[in-house]
Amino acid sequence: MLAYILRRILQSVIVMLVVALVAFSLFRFVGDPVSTLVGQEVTIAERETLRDQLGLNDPFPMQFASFIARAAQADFGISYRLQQPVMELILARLPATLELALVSGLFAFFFGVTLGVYTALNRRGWTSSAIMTVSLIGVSLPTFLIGVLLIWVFAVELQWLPSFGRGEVVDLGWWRTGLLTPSGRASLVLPAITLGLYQLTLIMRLVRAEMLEVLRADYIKFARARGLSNRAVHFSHALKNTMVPVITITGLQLGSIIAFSIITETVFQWPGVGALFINSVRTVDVPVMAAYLMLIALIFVVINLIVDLLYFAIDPRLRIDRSAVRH
Amino acid sequence: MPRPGHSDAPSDQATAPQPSGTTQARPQDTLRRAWDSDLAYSFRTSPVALVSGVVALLIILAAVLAPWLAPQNPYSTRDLILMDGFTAPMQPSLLGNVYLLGTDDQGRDVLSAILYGARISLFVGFSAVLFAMVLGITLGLVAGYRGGWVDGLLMRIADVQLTFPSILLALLIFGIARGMIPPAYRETMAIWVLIVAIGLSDWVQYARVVRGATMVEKNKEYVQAARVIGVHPARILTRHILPNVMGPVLVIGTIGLALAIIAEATLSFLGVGVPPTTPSLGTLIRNGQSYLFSGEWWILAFPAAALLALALSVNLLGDWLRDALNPRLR
Amino acid sequence: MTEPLLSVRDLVVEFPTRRGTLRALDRVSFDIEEGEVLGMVGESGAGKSITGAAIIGLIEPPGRIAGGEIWLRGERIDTLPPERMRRIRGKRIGMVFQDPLTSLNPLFTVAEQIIETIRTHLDMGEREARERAIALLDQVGIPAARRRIDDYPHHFSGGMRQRVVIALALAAEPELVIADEPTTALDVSVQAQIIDVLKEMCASRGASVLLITHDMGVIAETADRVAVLYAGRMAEIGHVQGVIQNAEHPYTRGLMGSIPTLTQSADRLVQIPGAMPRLNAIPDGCAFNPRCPQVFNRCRVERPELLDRGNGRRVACWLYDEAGVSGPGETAGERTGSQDG
Amino acid sequence: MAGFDNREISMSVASHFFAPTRLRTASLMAGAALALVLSSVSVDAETLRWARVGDALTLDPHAQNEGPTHTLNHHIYETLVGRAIDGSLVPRLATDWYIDEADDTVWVFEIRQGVTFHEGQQLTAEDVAFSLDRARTTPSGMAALHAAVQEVTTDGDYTVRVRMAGPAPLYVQNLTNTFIMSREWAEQNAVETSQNFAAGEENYAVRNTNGTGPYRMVERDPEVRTVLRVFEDHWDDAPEVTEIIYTPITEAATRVAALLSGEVDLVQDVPVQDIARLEQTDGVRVVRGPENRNIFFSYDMTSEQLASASVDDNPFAKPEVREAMALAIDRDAIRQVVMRGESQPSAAPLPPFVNGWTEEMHAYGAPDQDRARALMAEAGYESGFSVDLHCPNDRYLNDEGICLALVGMLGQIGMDVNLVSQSRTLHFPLIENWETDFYLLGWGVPTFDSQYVFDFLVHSRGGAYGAFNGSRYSNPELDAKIEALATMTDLDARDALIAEIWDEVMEERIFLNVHNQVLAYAMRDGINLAVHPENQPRMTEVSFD
Repeated sequence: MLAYILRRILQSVIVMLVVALVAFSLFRFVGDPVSTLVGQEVTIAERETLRDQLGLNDPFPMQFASFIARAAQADFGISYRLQQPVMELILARLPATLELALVSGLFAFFFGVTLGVYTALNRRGWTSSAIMTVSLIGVSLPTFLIGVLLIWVFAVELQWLPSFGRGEVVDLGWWRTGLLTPSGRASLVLPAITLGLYQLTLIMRLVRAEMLEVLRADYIKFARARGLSNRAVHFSHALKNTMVPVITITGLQLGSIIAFSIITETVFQWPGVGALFINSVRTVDVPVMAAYLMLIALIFVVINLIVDLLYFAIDPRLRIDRSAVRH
Repeated sequence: MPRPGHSDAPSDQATAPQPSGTTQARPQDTLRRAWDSDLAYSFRTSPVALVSGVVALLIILAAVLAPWLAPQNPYSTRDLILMDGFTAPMQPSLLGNVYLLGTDDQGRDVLSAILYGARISLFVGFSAVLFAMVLGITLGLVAGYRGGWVDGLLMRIADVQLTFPSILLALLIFGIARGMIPPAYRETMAIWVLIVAIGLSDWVQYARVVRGATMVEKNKEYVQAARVIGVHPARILTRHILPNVMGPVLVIGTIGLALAIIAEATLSFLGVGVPPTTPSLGTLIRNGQSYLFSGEWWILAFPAAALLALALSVNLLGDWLRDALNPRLR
Repeated sequence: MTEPLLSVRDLVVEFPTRRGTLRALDRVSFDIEEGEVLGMVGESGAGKSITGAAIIGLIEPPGRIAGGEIWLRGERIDTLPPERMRRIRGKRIGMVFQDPLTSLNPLFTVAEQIIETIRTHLDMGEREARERAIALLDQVGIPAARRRIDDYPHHFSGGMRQRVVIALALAAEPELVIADEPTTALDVSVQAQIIDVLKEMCASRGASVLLITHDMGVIAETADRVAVLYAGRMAEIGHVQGVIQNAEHPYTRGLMGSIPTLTQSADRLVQIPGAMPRLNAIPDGCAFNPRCPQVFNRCRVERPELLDRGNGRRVACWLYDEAGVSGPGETAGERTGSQDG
Repeated sequence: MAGFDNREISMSVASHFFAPTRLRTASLMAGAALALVLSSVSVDAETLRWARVGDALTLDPHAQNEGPTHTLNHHIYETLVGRAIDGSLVPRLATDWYIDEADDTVWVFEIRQGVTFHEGQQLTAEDVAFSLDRARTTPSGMAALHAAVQEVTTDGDYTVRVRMAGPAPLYVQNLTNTFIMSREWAEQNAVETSQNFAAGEENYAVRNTNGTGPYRMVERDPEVRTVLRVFEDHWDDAPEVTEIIYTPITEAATRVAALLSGEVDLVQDVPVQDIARLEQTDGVRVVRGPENRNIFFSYDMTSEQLASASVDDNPFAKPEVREAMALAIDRDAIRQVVMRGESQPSAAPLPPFVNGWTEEMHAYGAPDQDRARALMAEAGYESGFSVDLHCPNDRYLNDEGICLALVGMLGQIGMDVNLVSQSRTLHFPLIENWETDFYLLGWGVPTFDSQYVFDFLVHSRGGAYGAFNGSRYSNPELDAKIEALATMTDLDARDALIAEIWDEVMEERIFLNVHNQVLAYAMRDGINLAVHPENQPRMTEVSFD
């Protein structure tokens, strides 16, 4: 087990390095930072000195090495656009994104599992068919459209919920939370639903499929043959076995939820890293872009590890079925 | 989605007799056999599959035949009459022209725009899926068949791939492409960049499924035998193993198509989609949503409806297919 | 004669499929006496397992019991409401499945699974149930049961797992145990042991056994009587020795090819050409007629009913119809006659 | 965008001569008017929630020369002179300003007395001198505006003397966005210079402020939320708005939704298509006004060949083609459909309130496609030709829409235009580096004088001139006239020369002007705020019914 974890950690490091390379190559490909930094009247000579200062004239490997070195210390320099330390910007916005991702993740997980189990247990019922069909609408409309429509209905027409931002926030140390104030919680509803809908559908179908599979298994038949009550069979035996792959995949989803928050945050002006990223893309604020990529990769890698450990926890066979990571 | 009535026939239980494939149709009437086949049967008997099949087919046909069906060519800027902009459906415009679904801000006939837009969306969708499929299947086969370090490497790459959710990857590829492609070509390249971006972010699923199946198949006697008599691996893979994984691959592909179409829409919302002069469904929706509050509902409603109909029907088909083939995949 | 523990009468099980309804069991009748071991043999698809499933009331939909009756100690159980039937399962009828590797839930410890079963049926506290569980495991021959009870199934070998399964099946002292191919999935070396365990456990508790297998060897060593199924129909039933010594149904004779005993000479190892018909393509008359070496016209038109051949032997074959070539009327008579045999 | 505005203003320094007296009277009058407005305000606590598309890049008063940044800073910091709605200069921290009678290269500023900074320091000439020096030394984004400054000295506590390289009568016009900070505070917090990227660290002034302005910064979360509260000790009358909550909302739909749902009180960047709907919504009102900015197309009318054209000569070099394009464009259609009536179509590439603007140049004829096609034929393009059009999609109101519209109109006369629309960050370099044949540009005239346009857009590129002359137009005589403007003292003659130059420019059709951009602010009923010509509204001018 230890060996396994070590191997995974090693892999994670490799993954991070690859991502770092991609992130770093952004600096080379996406425009010339200097021209975005300084105005027209700055002379060629001045530009050159700036280049040197920014180390843009060093050979690629050297630059990459120093990039890694600084990245390791969470130092991504100063945002071209906002002129603040990138890491500070990201940390300031991370809580918003994490809260959004977490809430919508839980939303998706809770309803996903419930509906999934329901549709699996009475899969011939017309309600199940209805649920399955309706749920597809969630994945058949682009997220941003769903978001805009939700705003239109619930913020503009009904005026029940806020249309943008986080509402009142409370600072717990460096963590700025919106969960403690009513307006903060209200502001969370629409974005969370928008972001969670897709994952909900995904989880629900996954749970349903897994459950149907499990219900066909011998040990379920045997459990019935032992005269166990349906409750015991369904919710103790079947569900537990269902959850093994489900948790793996849901965990991995969390990573993509955070990435997909880019869209949701744009639509709802949610002050998170996603919005920060897309603004940076628009204004070619490379340091922020690079840092964001690294962050996403890190989060994903960490989640991946946790999920694997979780897998150890629930599955006594300690059989890590990588192919269970169908994504 | 409602499961075809028979889909839980004893075929699922080892103990029960096997009803499937019992028709001893003579070779000549393959058509009849196809009609009788379980797949066709479950399609015939599943209303959802039928409806969505028809809808999808109609949209695809309409898209393909757009040049002949559309009242106007929304790409030819010569045909655009700006003064007809924002004309409501079935209302005479300032110049007295009437448009079935109205016009958008450029005086573009919404119906035509949708037809041509669906064309682009489908083109992007299919190409992206095809790209992902070919890439995924090839790598999957190789990984599964060769095994060893090749497998290890490819699967690590797959892991890294998963680190980058499709949207992010696409944005990245765009960022890089924008840096490398000279401005003049950006617009023309955009669609291909889009295809590569979406395709790249999708190949892993295929690879995983195919790899798994390959690993199982390659140890089956017939493959071993083929090996022994020195049949070329490529031939073994394509002739013997590939057919066995086509089912799952098809399902992923169908659902992947829907995903690709949505992804295209999302990306154009983020401003990295196809150029505004050749709008896809996504571009139309992105454009339309800015008129949500200004009263020109049709500019958003109709393209959105079209996208929903297309994606939903394709999704439902995929679902049905998944159940009909009942493959072991999510 | 005393009332049998289990009595199956004209049991019909059907699976509706899109190409018409399949009869998996067609008017199968048999009894199991107190403490008796009834072997049930037949090729796969002959309907053995479905018989077991039908008795314990676990036929997978859309399959259903389309006719006949099942009586347990004078109580009709095939029509019981699901909840009542559930209480009979495990409590009065235990079941052992073919594959021990898949019969146990991998995510629960052996203790959890046994105790849960015990407490479902017997009014016992956790600790009491646990003690009982340990005792059971001990009896089925799990070494160091007290220590190993908290292990997960995957910690046990196949044979050991099957012992656990047996313990589970007997956890609530059922009167009848249905063992569906209990050894086929196991390594040959342990098969005998498992059968012995099963036999002892049941014998010591006076529980009857319906031993479903395609292995005549196992039947020969274990069963008191044997029933031969062919294409969902009863071909022959009788005391094991009798049937083995001189099988009367041509199909049974063929089956005998599968028991290696010294008493047999090579010529008795009959090979039956052809395969059992698909359930949707059962020929008219005797289901076996296409393969039967001694087939004659009547076999092709009229279905033979079980004919009572004395001392409990009954055979469904026209060869033994004294009436010889007879008209429909007589066969009808035969039918009625044969039933209350 | 920062670099851009830099360039807009940087040239006006070496400029022509206004009689100081005239300046003073103008300012005094405007000052009086302003005082009148302010005296009529009530003083009950009012919070104003103000949303616009983007946030200030920094709060450092000199780091960036960029509209939104200045707009916010104007509430926290103050400049020596301010610009009134009508474009005239008004006193702010300077009560008076004039060119020294003795030495016409020296500007004298009388500093307002009794002004305190938010942290309590008293404003003195020292602070002003320090601020001007800080603003004119790189890496300050404002440096270009003060390039001609040689030395800033103080004369007593309340007089500042600025020595220029030569006579610079327009210098004061460059001060409307140069903020005054406290020297003491700056030194305490080591921000004697403005933000320096290369240094790789943030400076204190980016997120911390200490100005003399009417509002104090109480909370700042960049791109999320900035809260300003009224500064009680401000020298001027207290504004009605006592608290400002400033929230950037990028998505147009969301921004409008926020106003409709009553979550914000004032939306500064209203999507034109929503103006009508907003006006009909009760509880919401929309105010409009012309912006000091014109939207026009221009093209490479000089090179032998075009990079993107399908023909191997340069069609834009042919007067017939330029005239044909002028006949093809339907400004009224663009106004009516693309701009929803929210624009002032014009043939002249400068706003009406800029000196040199005339009715004649403003006037434009009806489109005439037949004539246009005929001209194309005359020029030898019966079968038309294809060319790329570069367009920003995030800079001006409906910029992409305008380009699409033109593409359509030119399509009618056989020009097959391939539209390349992209972010401003990618668009403007194309013009600066002469990498585009055909482009859209918006131009503001912060000095309110035509010369500014000529310097940047007409004068052949070289030295300080023609930075945005993407047409490559080069006419030595015209260049000479333009340079002459700087030194002319006789205003009538100067205006005559301006008119002369304009005649030439219009004759040559260097620009294909579309319209003068109109700004619209949407706000809750009961709020009164006029549109600011430079789109820099002051919440101090907000009044409530």
